[in-house]
Amino acid sequence: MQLSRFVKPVLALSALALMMGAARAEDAAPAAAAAVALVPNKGDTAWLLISTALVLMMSIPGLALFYGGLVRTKNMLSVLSQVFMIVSLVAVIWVLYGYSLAFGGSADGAYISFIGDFSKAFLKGVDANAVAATFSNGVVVPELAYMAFQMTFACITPALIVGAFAERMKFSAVVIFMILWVTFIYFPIAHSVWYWAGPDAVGDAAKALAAATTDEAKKTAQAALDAVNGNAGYLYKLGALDFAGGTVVHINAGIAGLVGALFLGKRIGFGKEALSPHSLTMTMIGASLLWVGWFGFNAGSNLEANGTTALAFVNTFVATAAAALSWLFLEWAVKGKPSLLGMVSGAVAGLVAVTPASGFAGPMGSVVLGLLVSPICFFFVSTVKSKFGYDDALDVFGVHCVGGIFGAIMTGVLVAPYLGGVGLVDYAAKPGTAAVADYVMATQVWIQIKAVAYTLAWSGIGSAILYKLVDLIVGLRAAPDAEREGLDITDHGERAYNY
Amino acid sequence: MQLSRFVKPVLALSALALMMGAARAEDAAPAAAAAVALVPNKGDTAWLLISTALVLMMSIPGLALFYGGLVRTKNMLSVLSQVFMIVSLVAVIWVLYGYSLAFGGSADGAYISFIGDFSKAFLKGVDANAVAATFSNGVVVPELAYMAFQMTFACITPALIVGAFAERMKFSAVVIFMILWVTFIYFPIAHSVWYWAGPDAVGDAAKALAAATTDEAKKTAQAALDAVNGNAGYLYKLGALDFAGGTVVHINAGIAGLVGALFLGKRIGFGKEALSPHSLTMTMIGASLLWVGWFGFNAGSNLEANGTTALAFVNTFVATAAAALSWLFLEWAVKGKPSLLGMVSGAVAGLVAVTPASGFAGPMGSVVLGLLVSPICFFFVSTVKSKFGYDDALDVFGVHCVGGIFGAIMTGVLVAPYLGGVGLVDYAAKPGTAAVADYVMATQVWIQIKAVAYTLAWSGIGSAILYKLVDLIVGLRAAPDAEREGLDITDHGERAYNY
Amino acid sequence: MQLSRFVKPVLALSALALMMGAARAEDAAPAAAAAVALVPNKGDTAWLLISTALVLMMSIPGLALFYGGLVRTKNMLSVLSQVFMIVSLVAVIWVLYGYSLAFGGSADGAYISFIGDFSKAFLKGVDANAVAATFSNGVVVPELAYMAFQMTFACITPALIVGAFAERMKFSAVVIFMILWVTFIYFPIAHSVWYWAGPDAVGDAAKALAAATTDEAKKTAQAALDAVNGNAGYLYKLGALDFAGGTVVHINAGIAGLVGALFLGKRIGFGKEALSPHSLTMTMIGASLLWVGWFGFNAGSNLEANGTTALAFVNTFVATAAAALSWLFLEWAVKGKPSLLGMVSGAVAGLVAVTPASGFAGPMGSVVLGLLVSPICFFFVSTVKSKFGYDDALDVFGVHCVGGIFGAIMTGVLVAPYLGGVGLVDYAAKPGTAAVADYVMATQVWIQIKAVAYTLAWSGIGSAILYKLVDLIVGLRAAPDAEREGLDITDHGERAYNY
Amino acid sequence: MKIVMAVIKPFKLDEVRDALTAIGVHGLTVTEVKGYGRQKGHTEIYRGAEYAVSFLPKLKIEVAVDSSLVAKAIEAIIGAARTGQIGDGKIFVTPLEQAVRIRTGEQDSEAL
Amino acid sequence: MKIVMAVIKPFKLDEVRDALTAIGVHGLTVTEVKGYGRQKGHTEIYRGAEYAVSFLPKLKIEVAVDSSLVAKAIEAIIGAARTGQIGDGKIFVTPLEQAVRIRTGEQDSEAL
Amino acid sequence: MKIVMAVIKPFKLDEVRDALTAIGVHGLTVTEVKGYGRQKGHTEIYRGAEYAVSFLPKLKIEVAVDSSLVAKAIEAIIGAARTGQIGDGKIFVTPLEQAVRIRTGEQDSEAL
Ligand SMILES: Nc1ncnc2c1ncn2[C@@H]1O[C@H](COP(=O)(O)OP(=O)(O)O)[C@@H](O)[C@H]1O
Ligand SMILES: Nc1ncnc2c1ncn2[C@@H]1O[C@H](COP(=O)(O)OP(=O)(O)O)[C@@H](O)[C@H]1O
Ligand SMILES: Nc1ncnc2c1ncn2[C@@H]1O[C@H](COP(=O)(O)OP(=O)(O)O)[C@@H](O)[C@H]1O
Repeated sequence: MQLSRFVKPVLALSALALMMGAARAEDAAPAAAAAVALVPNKGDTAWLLISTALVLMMSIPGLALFYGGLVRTKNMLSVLSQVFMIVSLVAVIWVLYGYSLAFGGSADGAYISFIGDFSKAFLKGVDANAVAATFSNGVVVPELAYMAFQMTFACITPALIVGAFAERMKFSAVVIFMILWVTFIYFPIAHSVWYWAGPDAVGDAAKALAAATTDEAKKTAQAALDAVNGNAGYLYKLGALDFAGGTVVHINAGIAGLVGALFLGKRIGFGKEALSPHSLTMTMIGASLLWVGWFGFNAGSNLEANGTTALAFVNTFVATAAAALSWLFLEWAVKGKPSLLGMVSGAVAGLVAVTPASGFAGPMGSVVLGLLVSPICFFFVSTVKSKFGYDDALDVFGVHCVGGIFGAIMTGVLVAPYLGGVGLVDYAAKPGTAAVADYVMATQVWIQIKAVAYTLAWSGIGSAILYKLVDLIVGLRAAPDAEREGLDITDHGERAYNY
Repeated sequence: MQLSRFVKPVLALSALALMMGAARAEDAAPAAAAAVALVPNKGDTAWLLISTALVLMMSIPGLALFYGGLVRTKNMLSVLSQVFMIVSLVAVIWVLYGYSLAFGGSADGAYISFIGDFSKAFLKGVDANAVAATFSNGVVVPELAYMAFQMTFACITPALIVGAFAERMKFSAVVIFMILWVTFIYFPIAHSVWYWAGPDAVGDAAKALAAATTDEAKKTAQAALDAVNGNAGYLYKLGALDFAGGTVVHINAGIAGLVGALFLGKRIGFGKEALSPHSLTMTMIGASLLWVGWFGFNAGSNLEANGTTALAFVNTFVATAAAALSWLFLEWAVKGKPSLLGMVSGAVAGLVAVTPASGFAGPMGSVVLGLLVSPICFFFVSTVKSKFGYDDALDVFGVHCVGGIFGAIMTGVLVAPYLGGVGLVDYAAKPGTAAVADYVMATQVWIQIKAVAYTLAWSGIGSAILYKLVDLIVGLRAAPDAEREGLDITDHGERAYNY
Repeated sequence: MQLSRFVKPVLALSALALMMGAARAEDAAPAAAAAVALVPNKGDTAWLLISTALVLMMSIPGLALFYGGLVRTKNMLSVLSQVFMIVSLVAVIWVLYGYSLAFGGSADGAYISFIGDFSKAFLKGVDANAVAATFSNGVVVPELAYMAFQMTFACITPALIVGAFAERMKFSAVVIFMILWVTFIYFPIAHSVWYWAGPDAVGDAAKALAAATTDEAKKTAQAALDAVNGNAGYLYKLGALDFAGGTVVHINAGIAGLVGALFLGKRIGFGKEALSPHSLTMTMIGASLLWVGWFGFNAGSNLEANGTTALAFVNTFVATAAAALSWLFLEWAVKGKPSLLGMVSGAVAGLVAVTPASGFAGPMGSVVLGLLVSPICFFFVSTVKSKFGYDDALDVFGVHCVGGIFGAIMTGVLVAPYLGGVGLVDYAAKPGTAAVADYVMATQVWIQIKAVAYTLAWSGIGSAILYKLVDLIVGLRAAPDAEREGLDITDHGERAYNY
Repeated sequence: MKIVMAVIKPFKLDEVRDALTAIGVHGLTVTEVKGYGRQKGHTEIYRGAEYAVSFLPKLKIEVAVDSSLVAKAIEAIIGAARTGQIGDGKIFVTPLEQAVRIRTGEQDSEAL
Repeated sequence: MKIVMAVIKPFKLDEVRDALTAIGVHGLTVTEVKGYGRQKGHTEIYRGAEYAVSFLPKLKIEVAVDSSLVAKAIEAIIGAARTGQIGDGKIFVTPLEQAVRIRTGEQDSEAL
Repeated sequence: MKIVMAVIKPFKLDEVRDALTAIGVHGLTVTEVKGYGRQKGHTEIYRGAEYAVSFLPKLKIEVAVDSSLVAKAIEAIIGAARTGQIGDGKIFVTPLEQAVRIRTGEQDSEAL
C-alpha cells in the first residue's frame, strides 16, 4: 500500500456499499452520512488553494517565459500563445470531462484500472459541499479545491511538450493535437497513477473485515476490501510511488516531446546557424517562477498543510538548489564557463527529479538526488542530442523525460527509511491509521521501473499516433517561408517587441 | 437578503445597542463581549492575508505590465510610474481616512446609505485584536487583515483607469485626479455596495425579535432589526449582488476611463500611425499575473477558506479560460489570425465578467459567461471604438466597463439554483444560519441593472466633474512636443530601456 | 524580555532538563512528551510555507531583476547568475550546517551567545514530526517549515550584497566569498539576534520557580530559569528588537556591501560615463515582487497567522507606500522630475526600514517611518556617495544599511504603546502568557543602537577580512578588458538579449 | 545616380515615405541612428546622478535615385520632414556608381 | 577603392559573409535596417486595429574593397543572397577616397 | 565636402565626439553596427551547444565635413579611438556632393 491521491465523494462510498452485496441502501446511508460529516480544515483548504494558484503561475507566466526566452525573437509570441492557449483549453476540457475521465469512476468498470468514466462530467456532484479524501484518515478537503489543483496539473503537462517542437509547428496543429493528447494520454495516465479509494475507504473496509466473526461474513468483508483495493488505477495498484507527478507529468510530456521533435524534423538552420536564446532574462524569470510555483506543485500534492507538506517543501527547495549548483560547476569544469542557462536548466532538472520523490525522500536524499540528476541531463542535452541529431528545441526530453525517469527510479531508493525516507504505508493493517508497510528496495525500484516503462510506452506510442493523425488533418509543420519569417507574424499577426 | 462584506467592530455593536433605546450600556456589554470572544480561524487569516498579497501583485507588477506592454516604448515608464504611484498613494489615503469612509459608519448618519464617516480614521480602534465579520454566522477575521484586503481593491481600481488616457496625461494631473477620485467616487461606491452589519448582527436582532413576547417588546425588537438592516449601503439594501467588485471596481473604473478618454482627446497620430504595443511579452506577463492574482481578488472576497472559496476559485479559473478561448477563436474566424493579445484580452474580459458572479454562479455557468463576454468586448474594442472614434487607449471601457456590466447583469441570472448557482441567502429567517431566500430571476436582474446604472451615473458624472476640475488646476494634457518625445523623458526624466 | 524567534526541539528541552542538575532523565521525559504533544495548527503551517515561497520569490526573480535592471546590458546575466547561484549555494549550505550554526545549540556551550553548534548538522532530528516554538505559549509550527523559512533569509541576505560590487567582481570570487560570508558573518549574527529558548521553556521554568517552596528549591529553580534565559543569542539577551531582520539582513548585508565597494574600487567610467540602467522595466518588476514577497518576510516572521501577523502585514504595506511617495515627491521637488527609479527606491527603503519594526509598530507609526526613511536614504545615495566617491553600484549601503539602521533605531521608538506600538512582553512574569513588560524609550533606543553597532562591527570587520582573503586566493576584480566587454560574455559566455 | 541620405525626426518617417513614393521612388532603406547636433538633448536622472543625454534618436533614410530625381527628392523630403524647429535634420547627396538588383541581376536605373 | 553596400534578407548574412571572405575580403560592417520596396509587408492586428507594416527587416552590409575586387564582390553577394523572390535586395557601389586603420594609421588598401 | 565615416569601439564614443567638436565639427550621426574583421570574437555556449560569434558590436560614426577639415577629423578620431589593440576600427572618406539643412533649406557648408 502506498501514498497517492484520491477523491472520495459520497457517490463512491455508496457505490462501494452497493458492491458489498450484503449492504442495503439503508445500511450504506449512515456510513455515507458519516463521511459527509467530515469537514475540511480551513488551513488545508487555504494551502490547497494557494498551491493551485502557484501551479497556474508555473505555466503562465513561468513556463511560458522559461521557454519563450529560449527561442528567437520572431517566435516568442508563438511560444507564449501556445502555452496560454493550452492552459485555457485544458482548463475548460477539464471541467467538461477531463476531471471525470481522470478521477471519476466506479469499481465495476472493467477499464477502471486505465481510465475513469463520465460520472463526474460537467462536474456533476462536485459542488461547494463535496469533499475529497487526502492521505490521512479522517481528513478531507473541498472537492472543488482538489479538482482545481488537479486541473493545473492537466494544464501544465501538455504545455511542457511545446518546447520540443518550438519554432516550427503550426498553431492550428498544436490546438488539435493538445485536445487529443490530454484526452487519450494525460487523463488515462493520471488515472492510472493517482486514482484510488482513499484511506478511509480502505480503513473502513479493513475494519469491517477485522470485525467480521463468521466465515461467511469474513469472506464477504474480504471481497469488499478487495473491491476497494481494486478500485484504483493500474500503476497505483502496482505500488508505484509518484508523489507529485514524475510519471504523469514529466516522463509523459517528455517522451511526447521527443516523438514530436522526431515527427516534425529539425528547424531550418539547426546545427548550422546560431539559434541563440533571444532573452535569457525571460528564461531566468521563468525558471525562478517555476521554482517558486513548484512548491505548490509538490508540497501542495500532500493536499494537507502538515509536517509532510513541510518535508515536501524542503525537498523541493534543496534538490533544486543542489541540481542548479551541480550543473553550474559541471559546465564550468567541462566547458570552461559557468552559464546562467546551465544553472537554471539544472534547477529545472532538480525540480523534475524531486517531483515524484518530494513527499517520500529525506532532505539529504534530495540533495544527493539533485547533485546526480544534472550530470545525467547535461549528458543528454549536449552529447546524446547532438549525437543523434534530433531537434528537441528546448530539451523537453533531455530535461523532463530523462530527469523524470531518474527521479522516478530514485524515488524507490530514497523512500528507504534507512536513507532518511519516510517508508511505505499500509492503510489496512491498523485501520484508521497509516501503518508502516514492508519495504524492500529492489522490489520498489523494480515497480518504479515498470511504471516508467508503462508511461513511456503509452505516451510514446499514443503520441506518435496523434501526431500522425494531426498531420493528416491540418499538417504539423509551418511552411519554410513562414518558419523563416517567424511564427509570430505568420501564425499570430503580431510582433513581440516594437522598441 | 444577500451576501456581501462587512466589518463588525465592537463599536458598531455598542452603537447599535445604544440605538435600541431600551438597551442600557450595561446590557450591551455582554453582547459586545460575546462578539469579542469570537476568535479568527488561522486558516481563514492565512487565506485572507495571502489573498491580499495576490491582489497587490495584480496591480504591481501585473496591471502595470499588462498596460505597459501595450504602450509605445517612450511611454512605458509613465504607465509603470502612474500605477505604482497610485498604489502607494491610495494605500496611505486608505489608512488615513479611506477605510473609514468606505467601511466606517454608524446607523444614525442620514448619509449612511451612501458613505461612511470618520469613526475609523487613522485606523482608530483597528488593532491586532479587532475582528471583522464574514458571511458566515459566528466566523470572524482579524479586522486588520480585512482592512488590508480591501485596501488592495482601493489601490487597483483607480490604477485601472490610467489605461484609458495612457500616453498623454500629465503625471501631476494624474496625482491630483486620483486623490479626488478615490475620495469622491471609489469610497462612496464601495460603501454603497459592501457596507452592512454582518450576519451575526442580523441574526442576533432577528433572534431578539423572535424571543420578544410582549407587543411592546416586539415593536422594539422589530425596530432594532430594521435598524440593523438599515445600517448598510444603498446598493446593498437594494439587494444587488456583487461578490468581488464588478460594479465597485470594473464598471466604476471603466466609465471613469471613458470619460477621461473623451476629456483628454485622442493621442497624436491616433488612427493614422501604427501605435503598436512595444512589448506583448510584458503584456502577457501582466495578464498571467492578473489571472493568478485574481484568485485572491475573487476567492479572497469570501474572506474565509471554505467550499465557497473553492467555488469562487474554480469559477474564476474557468470563466477566464473560456473567455480567452472565445476571443481567440472569434478573432481567428473574423480577422484570420489568432493573436496572443486577443487571447489575453479575452482572459481579462473573462476575469472581469466573473468577478461579481464568482461566489454565486456554478462552474458551468461561469464557462458560459466566459464564452459570451469576449464577443461582446471584442465588438466594443474593435467596432464601437472605431465607429465613435474615442481613444480609449488600452480599452478600459471596452473590456472593464462593458465586461463588468455584462458580468453584473449575468450574476443575477447565474445565481439561479436551477442554473447551478448558489441562490440567495437570508440571515434573518433562521437566525444564526444562512437560510435560503426566494429568488426570482427577473427581479434580481432588474436589481442588478439598477446597480449598474447607479454606478455608471455616480462615477460617470463624478469623474467628469473631477477631470474638469483638475484641468483647471494643472491642465490634464501633456504638451504636444512632450507627447511626441514620450512621457518617460518629459515627465520622469528616464528611459525604460538602454540596451 | 522581548519577542524574537526560536526553535524548540525535544532535544533542547532535554538538554535543559539535564542542566537543571536536580532533574533526572525520568523527570524530564514527561515534560518533553508534553512538548511533543503540541500539534501545529494547519493555518499556521500554511501561512509559514507560503511565506517561505514568497521570500524565495523576493530573491529570484525579485531582487535579481531589481538589481539586474539597474546594470548595463552587458552585465545583466552576471547579476542574475550571482543571485541565483547564491540562493542555490546557501540553501545547500543551510541544510548541511547553516541551520545548525544559526539555530542549533545547547546552553552549555560557552560560545552560545555568538554561534550555534553542529547538533542539527545535516538536519539531524529535524524530521516531519519535529516542531519549533513561536512567540505564543503553547503554539508550535513544523520545524521543517521554520527551517525552510529561515533558509530563505539566509539565501537573500548575501544576495543583497552583490549590488554593491556589481559589474566588476569575478564570478569565482563571488562564489568563494559567499561561502565564507554566510559561515562567518550571517550564521553568527542570525544566532545572536534570533536564537532563544522559546516562550514555553521560559514559562515552564518560571512556573517551576513560582512553585518552588523551599529555599533550596527556589535557588535551583532560579538557576534553571537563568539557564533558560541564558540559552539565547547575545543581542537577544541584550533585549534588541528585530522583528524580521533589520540587523541580521539589511545592516549586515549593507555594510558588507560598502566594504566590498571600497575593496573593489570604482567601475571603469564611474563618474565619467553614463552608467544608465539598462531596463527600468525589470527594476520595476523586481521592486514590485520585492514588495509582494516582503509580506512573507515580515508577516511570515510572526510564524503564526493571527492578528499580529495582520499587523505586520499592514505595517509592511503602508510604510512602503509612504516611503515610495516620500522619495517621489522629494525628488520632484529637488531634481524637478518624479522618477520611477526614485519611487521604487523609496519603496525598497520603506520595506527595509519597516522590517525590524513590522510586528512592533502601529500602522500610523509605520507611515511616519516610511515618510522619514526616504529623505535619509536619498541623501546618502545622492549626496554622500558622490561626496565620498565610493562606487556602491546599486546603493546597497545607501538603501539597505542606512535604511536598516534608521529602521532598527526607530523600532525602539515606535514600539511604544503610546505611539500605537505593541509594547514589550515578558514571558516569565505570568508564566504561560505573554505579559506586558516595562518600556522606557531611551533605554530601548540605546539597546537598538548597541545592536546596530555590534552588527556593523562584526560584519564590517569580518567582511573586510574575507574580501582580503578571497582577493589573495583568486582575485576579486575582473580584468579591465573583461569589465569593458561585460561580465556576461567573459564570465558566463552568454548574452542576455539577442533581439 | 545618387544616394540621397536624410537624417530626420523619427515621427516623420511615414510622411517622408509618402512624399517620396509620390515622386516615383519605389524603395528606400531606413536605419535607426542617434544624432548629435545643435538640438539640445535632455537630462536623465538616476538616483540623483544626472546624465546629460546629447544623442537623440533620429532616422536615417537612404534612397538611391537617378540623378534627375535628386532635386525633387530633396524637395519632397524637406516638404515632409520640416517642422521648423532645431533638429529637423539634414540631407546629404553622394554619388552612386553602380546599382544591382540581387534577385534579377538588373543594373543601375533598372535596379532601383 | 569602393564601398560596396548591399541590402539583403537577414537570414542570408552568414552565407554572404562566407562568400565574401572566400574572395579575400577581410572585414565588413553590418547594420540592421528596415527596407521599403516592392516586397509587400504584412498586416499586424492589435485588438481589432489593423496596421499594414510595409517596412521589413533587412541587413545592410558595407564592405570597403579595392576597385579591382568590386565585380567579384558583387558576384559573391548575388550568389549568396539570391533566393529568387521579391525582396532579395540591392547592391550599391559608391566611391571610397581614403581608408585608414585606426590602430596603425595604415592607409587605403593596407587599411582594409 | 566629404563624409568621414568611422567604425569604432563602442566605449570610445564620447571621446571621439569630444575630439571632433574640439576641431569645430558641430554634428554627427551614430549607428550601432556589428563588425566582422581581424578581431576575433568570442564563443557563446547554450546548453552545451557552442556558437562562435564573429560579429562584434561597433559604432559607426558619420560626419559630413568641409574637405578642408578631413585630415584634422581623421587625426581627431584616431587620437580618441585608438587603444592599440586589434579591432580599433577604420575610417573611410567618401565624397559628399550636396548637403541641405531641412529646417532652413541652407545648402552645403552652411548646412553642416
Ligand atoms: N556634420 C554632420 N554630419 C553628420 N550628421 C549630422 C551633422 N550635423 C548634424 N547631423 C545630424 O543631423 C541631426 C540634426 O542636426 P541639428 O544640428 O541638431 O539640427 P538642424 O538639422 O536643425 O541643424 C543631428 O542629430 C545629426 O544626426
Ligand atoms: N531606391 C532604393 N534606395 C535604397 N534602398 C532601396 C531602394 N529600393 C529598394 N531598396 C532596398 O532594397 C530592399 C529590397 O527591395 P524590393 O523592392 O523589396 O525588392 P527587390 O530587391 O527584389 O526589388 C528594400 O527593402 C530596401 O531596403
Ligand atoms: N573592408 C571593410 N569594410 C567595411 N568595414 C570593415 C572592413 N574591415 C573592417 N571593417 C570594420 O572595422 C572593424 C575593425 O576591423 P578589424 O579587422 O577587426 O580590426 P582593425 O581595425 O584593428 O584592423 C570591423 O569590426 C568592421 O566593422
